[in-house]
Amino acid sequence: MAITPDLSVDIGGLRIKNPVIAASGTFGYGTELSPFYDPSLLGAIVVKGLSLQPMPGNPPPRTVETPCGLLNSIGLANIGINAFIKEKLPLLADTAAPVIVNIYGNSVGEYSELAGRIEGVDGISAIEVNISCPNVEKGGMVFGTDPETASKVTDGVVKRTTKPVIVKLTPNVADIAVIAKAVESAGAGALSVTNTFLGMSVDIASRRPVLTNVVGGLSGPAIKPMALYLTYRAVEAVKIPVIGLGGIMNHQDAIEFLLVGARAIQVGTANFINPRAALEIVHGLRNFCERENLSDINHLIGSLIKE
Amino acid sequence: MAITPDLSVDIGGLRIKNPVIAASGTFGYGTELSPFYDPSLLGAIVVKGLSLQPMPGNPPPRTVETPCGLLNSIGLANIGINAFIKEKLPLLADTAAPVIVNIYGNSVGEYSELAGRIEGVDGISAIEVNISCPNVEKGGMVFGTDPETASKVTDGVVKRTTKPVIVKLTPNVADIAVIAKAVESAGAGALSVTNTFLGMSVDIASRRPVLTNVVGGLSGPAIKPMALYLTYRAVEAVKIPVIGLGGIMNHQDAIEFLLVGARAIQVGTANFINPRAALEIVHGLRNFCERENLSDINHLIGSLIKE
Amino acid sequence: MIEESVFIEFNRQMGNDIWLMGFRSEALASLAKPGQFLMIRIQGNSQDPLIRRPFSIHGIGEGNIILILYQTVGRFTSLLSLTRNHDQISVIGPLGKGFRLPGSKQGAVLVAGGMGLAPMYFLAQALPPDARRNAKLFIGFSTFQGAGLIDLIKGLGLQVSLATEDGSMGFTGTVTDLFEQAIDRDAPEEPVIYACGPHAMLKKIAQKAGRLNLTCYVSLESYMACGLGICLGCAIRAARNQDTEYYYVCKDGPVFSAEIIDWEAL
Amino acid sequence: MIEESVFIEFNRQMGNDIWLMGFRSEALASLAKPGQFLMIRIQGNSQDPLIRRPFSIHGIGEGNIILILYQTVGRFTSLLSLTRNHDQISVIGPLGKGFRLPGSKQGAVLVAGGMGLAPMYFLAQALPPDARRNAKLFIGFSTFQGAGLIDLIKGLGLQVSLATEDGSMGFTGTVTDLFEQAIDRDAPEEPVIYACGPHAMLKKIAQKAGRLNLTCYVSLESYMACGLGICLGCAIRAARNQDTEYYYVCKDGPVFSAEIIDWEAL
Ligand SMILES: Cc1cc2nc3c(=O)[nH]c(=O)nc-3n(C[C@H](O)[C@H](O)[C@H](O)COP(=O)(O)OP(=O)(O)OC[C@H]3O[C@@H](n4cnc5c(N)ncnc54)[C@H](O)[C@@H]3O)c2cc1C
Ligand SMILES: Cc1cc2nc3c(=O)[nH]c(=O)nc-3n(C[C@H](O)[C@H](O)[C@H](O)COP(=O)(O)OP(=O)(O)OC[C@H]3O[C@@H](n4cnc5c(N)ncnc54)[C@H](O)[C@@H]3O)c2cc1C
Ligand SMILES: Cc1cc2nc3c(=O)[nH]c(=O)nc-3n(C[C@H](O)[C@H](O)[C@H](O)COP(=O)(O)O)c2cc1C
Ligand SMILES: Cc1cc2nc3c(=O)[nH]c(=O)nc-3n(C[C@H](O)[C@H](O)[C@H](O)COP(=O)(O)O)c2cc1C
Ligand code: FES
Ligand code: FES
Repeated sequence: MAITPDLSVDIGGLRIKNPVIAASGTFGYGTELSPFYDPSLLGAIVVKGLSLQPMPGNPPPRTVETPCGLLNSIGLANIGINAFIKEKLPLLADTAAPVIVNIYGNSVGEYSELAGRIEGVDGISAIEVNISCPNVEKGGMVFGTDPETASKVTDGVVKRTTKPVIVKLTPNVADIAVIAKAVESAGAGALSVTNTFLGMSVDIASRRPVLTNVVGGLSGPAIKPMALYLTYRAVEAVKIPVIGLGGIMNHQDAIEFLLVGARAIQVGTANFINPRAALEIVHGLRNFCERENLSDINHLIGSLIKE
Repeated sequence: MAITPDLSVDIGGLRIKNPVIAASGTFGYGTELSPFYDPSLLGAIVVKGLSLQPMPGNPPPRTVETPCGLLNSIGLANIGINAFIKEKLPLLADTAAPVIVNIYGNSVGEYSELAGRIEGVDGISAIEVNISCPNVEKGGMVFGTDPETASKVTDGVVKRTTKPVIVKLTPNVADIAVIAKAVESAGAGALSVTNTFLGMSVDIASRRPVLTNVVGGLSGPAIKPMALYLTYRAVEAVKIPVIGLGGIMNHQDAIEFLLVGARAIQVGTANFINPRAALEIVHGLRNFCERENLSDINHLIGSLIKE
Repeated sequence: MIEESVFIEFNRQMGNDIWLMGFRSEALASLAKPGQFLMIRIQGNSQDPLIRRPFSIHGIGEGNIILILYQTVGRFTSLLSLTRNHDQISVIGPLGKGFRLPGSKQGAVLVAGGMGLAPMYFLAQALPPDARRNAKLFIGFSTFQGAGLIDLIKGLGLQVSLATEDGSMGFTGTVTDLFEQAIDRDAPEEPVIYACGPHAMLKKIAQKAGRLNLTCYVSLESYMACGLGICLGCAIRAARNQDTEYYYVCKDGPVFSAEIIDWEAL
Repeated sequence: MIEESVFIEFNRQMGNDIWLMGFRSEALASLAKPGQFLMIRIQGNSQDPLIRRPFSIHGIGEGNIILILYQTVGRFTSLLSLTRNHDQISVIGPLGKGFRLPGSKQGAVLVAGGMGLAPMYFLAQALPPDARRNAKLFIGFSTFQGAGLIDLIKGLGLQVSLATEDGSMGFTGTVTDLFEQAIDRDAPEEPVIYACGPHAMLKKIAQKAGRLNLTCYVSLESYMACGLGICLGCAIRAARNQDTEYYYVCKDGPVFSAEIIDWEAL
């Protein structure tokens, strides 16, 4: 008799029914992929990164393919936190998956202020703090590479909210364990590992950088081995849950992250390639647990065998 | 009338007839690919990383494919500097391409000692110092991520040799410019950017890391956008020549690196995929210069247009 | 908007580097409007190329055959040209906002630069019979690509004029020159201009239309990672007087009214 | 050792998941020895899969046809099974050290576990007619893969015995059991054992051969990134008494004398 595996996990105070989360910037404001499936079926949804003011983003071109990867310099284009709460959040009212709001600011104060704006708002289940975006000059990069600044941002957000706080780290550091620990001490409830890797592409015909912004963030299958290693490192370094992401395209990839100890995973670029990717990963994980006779997906998490 | 472009470049005191160099660890001891072409046709050859004592390397599996990439944990297996000089170097006597010896040690002293052993030896044109290998626990990683240690190693080598010294950097740092400058100040004649990125792969059937060493170094097309960015950063940071590498598979890729300012490029993993890759890149660069009416490849180098 | 895995029914070379592909899809045939596009991926065991590529819906043939007209310009399109009958591709669509058809009194002038021809066949198909007979199509190529391509759309009954830059067939010069001369000489009454092609060409057409105060729709291109409005990659700058800084080609377009675009920024 | 771009002449399914492919190469036909292998890449516009894959030379057919027998176990082999006549692959070879043929007085015993069959056909082809007639081949599969595969090698005239683990054909059990029973019952004079298959199987064969003091060659597998001796990836541990810690399967092997391998480490 087939068991019905329990897929639910806890990510720093937020219980989600399965460990598959749509990643920020790759799932719009949460409803765009509804023609393909009901987003309620996911563990959670992280919406596009939001700032205090609406942001137009970088001049195009903003994206370009690289081998097994995608380079982007969107420049954190977004409609701003207020418009999101007013116009987009109501559209998510019927969505049974928790909505996580991804925020970024240009100063520690802006992060706190964003947390403050969100605090009273129903329908937002957690905050993901982007301290890692490589695209905006005064943005994430500065915060995410220095343990002290990263703590300050975290602390500022934690103090202004009762919602679970997830801090999303940048991979562009010498040792992610250092930042992970700093952010944990500052009160983060969970970590997301990892944001995009800095990269560049040149058009040899025009002799120009392909992206107007010159530098972009690399995502997709190309980064999977590196993201998996960083997740593994972060899991070793901290006690709070780690959400793994980077190049996850299917349930097999997701299982690799769970095995090294990720409590949940996020699906980013895969949404572009296969709009049903995240849902298929939920199904794939369920089938895998059934086949392997796992009654609880938590038994899979961190069960990597090393000797 | 077609011009015959001058492809020669100077990399920190070593003049090479074209900017295409075979990368360490991917060209054996220099003669293994001779069945496919005469290695004399390359700008230079970097041999497998050598240590004072022969090293057996890591237990297998040591390699695994990832999306558009190759993960390796060879563990710097090598026959040792003495055996190389005695047994392998003579086989290279007829090779008209300069031989660059890649070295790594477990201490600053070992690096200097290696440089000392090489100093008197004819047929070795330059030293490439690997301060960046992520595979051996006490090896490169430690040296390459700390500017002070990196300088010490460089200084130790420079003091013991009259040959040009190239320092090969690790990408696994927050800002490669910092290390690049430190190593330049310590007397390096040129930089190689970059070595492999830390990565990991898990076999979900056995629930074990695929590599016995758990962690490996990622190379191949997957890393190209990141390696290109790091090369660009390093070129901006220092005055000494930068040799670019990471995922270069063909002459188009090579041109991207030259455009951002690499004085020469190295071909690594591509040698496995297409054993004639490095030679084809030489031809491709020559044809490109002819088509673009470039009499000197130095006119291409660093000619990226930004505004 | 659907995602479907379909089998290729045919994939035929139509010119030097231009191919016509067809696959059957009842759903797309019933949903699609001229000017809309699909995001296509070749099914298989490879993750390179990774990103889907956008292609206009060229038209709809008998038996719900969806037509794609494409040029081999790079890796993806080369791979696509190598696919054979019964190979599988995944398509997402119909995407974006299509062309607004001309009013009953308006005449249609279609201007296609190179692969800008792609959406024009479907637009022509959608015109009412009368409008179609009176519609003019100007096509330009750098060099003649063979008669097959032109005959296909001529078969719909519109008035087709061809320009080639090297003079290998038809008018010698760009399609812009051809269009400008023709519109000055003998413009239909209340013409609506539909243009698709390289941005430099569209800019000229838009400027001409502006000077003549004619309605002009352009179909634009932009690098698309998703085609679904979620990556925010496909930005193009809006004209200064618009209430946004950027439009997104995949959801606000690909067809835009020419006057809302910032042509200087393109 | 050469690198060649060749066209596939045929690619035929031989069993549930086993395929036989052939391509023409005069150079390889004249250079190759049984037990040697090729590094193969599918030509095209994709960098995924990236790394070449190693395949034994299965044999050489009329007209310099190089045969490859392969099982679809993953991405590369699945893609390979989808290639068709006139598709192009790039091959590097012949690589590695092959089998040492038996002396004129020695009898050959071939033991193949699953795809371990791959190099055995070529080995059988290379045996002198007499030795071939007296040679014994033991093949084991987990389940019967159809008669075609077996008939092919039977056609060379050796004595073939088949084992299937599920008993769907021939002896019920592993090829190791079959081999051990047979060699105890009626071993040829001075037999030389040639074995290829999963490492667990080879270990048992090697141990049995060791106990009986028989010469035994095994063809081993290891993950190969280059196949050319330059990456130093394909290490396997040497027996303690050897003067090296690791052998490299691509250049020291893939065929090894069983006693120089550290079977505990495999
Ligand atoms: C809305 C829209 C409709 C289109 N319709 C057609 C059509 O009907 N027929 C046709 O032949 N072409 C059409 N194109 C262009 C087509 O998408 C590109 O030719 C194709 O993506 C090239 O891919 P490649 O790998 O062969 O070339 P590459 O080598 O990748 O690039 C060649 C060129 O194609 C562009 N390109 C590559 N990838 C994308 C992408 N994901 N999005 C947009 N542009 C890209 C590049 O910027 C470059 O200029 C359309 C583009 C858009 C945006
Ligand atoms: C010397 C040698 C000769 C071989 N001869 C044959 C043969 O004649 N017929 C046959 O069917 N198979 C043969 N193999 C095995 C064959 O190489 C693998 O089945 C093939 O590489 C699988 O690739 P994949 O992408 O389909 O599978 P994957 O999904 O990549 O992996 C499936 C299995 O294949 C192994 N494998 C993958 N890549 C490699 C590689 N580069 N080198 C070694 N192993 C790899 C993996 O470790 C894994 O166990 C041989 C292997 C070696 C080392
Ligand atoms: C187009 C695009 C936009 C993104 N926008 C954001 C963002 O607004 N905030 C954020 O924290 N991460 C953003 N990311 C990063 C992703 O959430 C994710 O961390 C990264 O892409 C790696 O995962 P993947 O390989 O699965 O895509 C973006 C990624 C892409 C590709
Ligand atoms: C199998 C393998 C072995 C390597 N061994 C060495 C080494 O001994 N010393 C070193 O400095 N770099 C070594 N490298 C790193 C390469 O020289 C190169 O820096 C890296 O692979 C990136 O380039 P690529 O993407 O072109 O391969 C090795 C790389 C590979 C794949
Ligand atoms: S292509 Fe992603 S938003 Fe338009
Ligand atoms: S596979 Fe590279 S050395 Fe053997």
